[in-house]
Amino acid sequence: MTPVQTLSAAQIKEVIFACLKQIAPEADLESLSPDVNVREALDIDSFDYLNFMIALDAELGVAIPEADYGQLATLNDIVRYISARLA
Amino acid sequence: MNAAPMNTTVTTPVEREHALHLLHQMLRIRRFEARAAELYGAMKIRGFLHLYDGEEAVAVGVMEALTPDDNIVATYREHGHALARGISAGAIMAEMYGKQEGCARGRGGSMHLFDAATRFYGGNAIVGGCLPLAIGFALADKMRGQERITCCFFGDGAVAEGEFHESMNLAALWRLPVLFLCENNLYAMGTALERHQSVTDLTRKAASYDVPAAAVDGQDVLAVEAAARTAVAAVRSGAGPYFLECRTYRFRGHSAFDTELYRTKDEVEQWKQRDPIRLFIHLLMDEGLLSETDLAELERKVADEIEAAVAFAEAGTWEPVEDLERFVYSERRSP
Amino acid sequence: MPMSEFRMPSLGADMAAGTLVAWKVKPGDHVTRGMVVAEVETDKGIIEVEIFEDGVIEQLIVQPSQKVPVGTVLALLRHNGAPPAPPPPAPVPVMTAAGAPPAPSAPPAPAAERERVRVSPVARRLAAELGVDLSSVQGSGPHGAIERADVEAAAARKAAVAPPPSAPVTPAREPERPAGGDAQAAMRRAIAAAMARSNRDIPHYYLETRIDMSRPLRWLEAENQKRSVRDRLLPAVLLIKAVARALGDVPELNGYWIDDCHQPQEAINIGFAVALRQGGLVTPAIHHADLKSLDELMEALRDLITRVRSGRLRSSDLTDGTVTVTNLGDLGVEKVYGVIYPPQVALIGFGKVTEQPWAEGGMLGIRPVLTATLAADHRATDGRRGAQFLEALTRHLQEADKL
Amino acid sequence: MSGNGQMVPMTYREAVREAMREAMRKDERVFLMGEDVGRYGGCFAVSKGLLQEFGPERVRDTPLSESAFVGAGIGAAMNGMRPIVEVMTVNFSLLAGDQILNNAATILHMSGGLFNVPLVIRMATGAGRQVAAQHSHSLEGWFAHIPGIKVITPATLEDARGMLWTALEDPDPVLIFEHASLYNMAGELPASAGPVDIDRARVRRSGADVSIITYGACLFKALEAAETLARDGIEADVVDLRTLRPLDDETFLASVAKTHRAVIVDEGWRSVGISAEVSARIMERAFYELDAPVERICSVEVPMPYARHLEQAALPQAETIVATVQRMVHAHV
Repeated sequence: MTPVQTLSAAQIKEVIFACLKQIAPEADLESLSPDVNVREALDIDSFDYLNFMIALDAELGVAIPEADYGQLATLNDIVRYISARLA
Repeated sequence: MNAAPMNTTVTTPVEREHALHLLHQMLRIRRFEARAAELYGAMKIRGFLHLYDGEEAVAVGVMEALTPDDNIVATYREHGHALARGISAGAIMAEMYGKQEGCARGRGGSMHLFDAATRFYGGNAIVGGCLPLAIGFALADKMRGQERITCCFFGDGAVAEGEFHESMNLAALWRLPVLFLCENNLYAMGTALERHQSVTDLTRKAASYDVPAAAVDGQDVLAVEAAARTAVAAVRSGAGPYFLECRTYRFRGHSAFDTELYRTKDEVEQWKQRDPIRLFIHLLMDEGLLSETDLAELERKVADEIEAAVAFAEAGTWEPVEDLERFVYSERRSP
Repeated sequence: MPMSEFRMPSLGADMAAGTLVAWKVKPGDHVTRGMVVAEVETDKGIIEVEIFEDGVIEQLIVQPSQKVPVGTVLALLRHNGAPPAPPPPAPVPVMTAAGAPPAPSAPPAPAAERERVRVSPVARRLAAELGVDLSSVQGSGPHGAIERADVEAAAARKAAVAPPPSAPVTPAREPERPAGGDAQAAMRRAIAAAMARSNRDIPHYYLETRIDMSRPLRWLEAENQKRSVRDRLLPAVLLIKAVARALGDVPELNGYWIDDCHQPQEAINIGFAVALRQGGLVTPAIHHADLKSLDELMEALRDLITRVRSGRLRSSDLTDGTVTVTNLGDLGVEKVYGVIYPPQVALIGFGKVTEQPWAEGGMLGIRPVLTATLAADHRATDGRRGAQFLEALTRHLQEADKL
Repeated sequence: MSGNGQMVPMTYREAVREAMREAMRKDERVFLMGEDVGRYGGCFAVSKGLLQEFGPERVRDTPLSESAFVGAGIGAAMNGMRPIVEVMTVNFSLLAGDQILNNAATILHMSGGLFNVPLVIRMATGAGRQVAAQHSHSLEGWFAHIPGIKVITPATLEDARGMLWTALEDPDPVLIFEHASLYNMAGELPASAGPVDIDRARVRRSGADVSIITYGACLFKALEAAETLARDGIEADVVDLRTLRPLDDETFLASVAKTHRAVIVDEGWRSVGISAEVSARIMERAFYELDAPVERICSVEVPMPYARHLEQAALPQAETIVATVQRMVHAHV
């Protein structure tokens, strides 16, 4: 869990996809629009979502507090949030 | 053949107010027990249920002679003692329902009523087992110079236990303030007195320990009260223990499940002629101390109280199972 | 003869037959009680099937892809110490998944009696931790038992010859099971059968109550702030524990109605409805939910959902539920009127927590509110008990810190 | 009490006596009651001299009525006193079994928490003095079966001196089992020795190869065995349970986690005894720590015989402990 210093948005997105793939292996992530609500689009329930958060923490060392869940609706939101946290 | 009922007649003069109080107390017990029997049949109450019908005059008469500061140690047939001592009918009924509003949180049931405010120390269901406890209560009081005495109820069956003899000896030896109150209802469960005692005059047991003793007609509440006052005064004077035998009879079986093969219906009927409540009502009416209206009023009051007790028990709650292991050991440190 | 038959188990009230997917053992293998020996496809998905005796597999009678009725002998088991038996008579006729003729069963391999390797408990644990293969270790204990020192010595030898370990790799995911259309259709049929039976036989009554969730959620939020992401608790865990507690208060709702008889159960095993991505749902049981802490419940939930998703449920997961909880709040519905899963006698449904006007003490405020519903079997209980249950549920939720 | 660390020579008997003397001086509610505790000075001379100091009210000779005076202790405790009841030996305590089990252990729970029983019962236990089958048994494991009472077994001078006061302060009934063979044991205690806890087991000797779990007089056999084993290079951890109910699992489980082998030494009979309980808890909570089966060394299951050679053969011995441990540890040390 080494904190990654410099990571491009594309790299972050790749990590997010890897994490999502663990949770929803059947999902077609490439066709996921960056501006739709990820939970709704992929049918992710609260348990999956927690697993997603755990995976992000494990991969990137970013522990997202529950209070910030609201800022993480779309793929773009998540990338933006993580970039800010890694910066 | 069982000892014939004693035929003493009541001669003690009695104040009307006090008489009505005694009657009220006996009626409360009778009504409570009738309701308990009914609720047992309806499976609201479970476990063992030992009813006190027929013996009411004993508990009521004896309690009159005691002060609120005295200690009571009773047996498993103790609803009457608890009621006469002042534990609320609701707390007793709730206990029998097993509800946490009961006087022992539903942990003890019918046989194990406890109450700190009235110094009521059970509800002890091992025959004879309560006698050593009473010795200890009296010993502590004596060592600390307390005025109070300890009244220990037990039945004729307990007289056969070693603990009775050990306790009589110890109390006499140490001159402890104990009133040994023997409720002789002629049966140890189903074994008649003459089948379990070589000497059936139980007051003679006391003689070998040099303990003063007396017997009284347990169906006559005034006689019981008078005898108990004499006994209590003797104990309180510091002379040591006293043995009082109240000769009585239980109208119902030993417990709820009793086919009563050991006694005849005739015998029960014969004793019912000496129902302590009926005898007392007749006496009071003859003396002009009680009218039909008074009686109806008392009975209404009692009925209301017992129904309220049942309602209280019904509305009670179950102690959470998470509390099961509470009070195996104390939760507080003693000072 | 100390030989016993291992049969197709009944894994639910609605299971009539199962398809053997794979054997986890082969003839000659030693098995012990509780070991998973086969995978069976049922209408509800693939289930790992345990064996309930110790012994040696004598013969595998049913082959993979065969569908057989419940009760069919799948394998023969020889008890430890018994001599190998002569081959049994021809196996029972079986159905096949696709109506094809039964695959010829392979002749049973001669079961070689293998000496059981004795390994002390700590040695076994250590071997797993240090990655030591026990079959390569020579035991020095009584009867050749492998002890801790033997494992440590083997690990030291291994370290001396092996290159430095590379970074730990995440274990590969279980290969995906094809969720074929057949399986889905079968599950649908199974659900259809159970639910139709429920609606036909069970006189349901429904009660609902609104629960002010501000206290429990506040508590949970504060609790989660203290925790790492990995240890966070989900609100579902509070709901499950509160249900378990309330069932403790009203035990009549926890149990079965079987043969015209109400059979309350002592163990509180909460069947938790888990939807499958490919459609359908299963309700694996969280055993003894009342006795588990919130952390243990979270762990149990994690384990169950993971195994549901990877198709690795055990038979006891599906058959032991004494009541069902369904939580559809994630999907935005406000109230759930459930259909009881027979022979259970109650189902508790939770909707979404929504902000709602809430009047209390003459004041109107906005509170997060959850609607809990109870569907209960009127043969087993009456509305009064049901109401007491919902009341207890509300009370336990308000005391989330004590859950 | 002088606060310095000066050491005072003392026997176990004197340590118990000092503890009682101090308790009676400190708290007027404390009194001693039992058979021959006064004029005779105690069957084992433990209470010798206390009658002279405290008088017959507080050092009470009782008749041979175990049930009555144990029951009286319960009643007195419920009514504000802090009695110490001495039962001459554990075999005689059976005559008071009704009072201990049906009253002392039940009243708090049965009364829904209304009445507690702050009573201490002391009794001698154990064999080794050729007093045969009605005076020699170790029944503390029986009593440890009963919820509602506490069972403590002081083995050392420090515990003999210090456990009594803590037991008296406990709100619930505490049974103290003093092994009769320890009364003459001499040693030294700091002049300032005072109360000790009755909650925790204690590691009396530290070692990494095997846990010897024991209590009471067997502690010294275990320590002797440990010295012998050390000469072979086997280091034993010796755990003194001290309290048999409630058992302090953590201490012996931690020891087993360290050594991976456990032997339980218990003078009670083997079947259904305290050693079986300890073993079961190790199985339940430290199974994956074990490198060998748990072993028990207990008394042979016979009524204790009179003849010395038979009595000794019936009891756990240091040599048995040594041989058992050597077999368990064998090649790995």
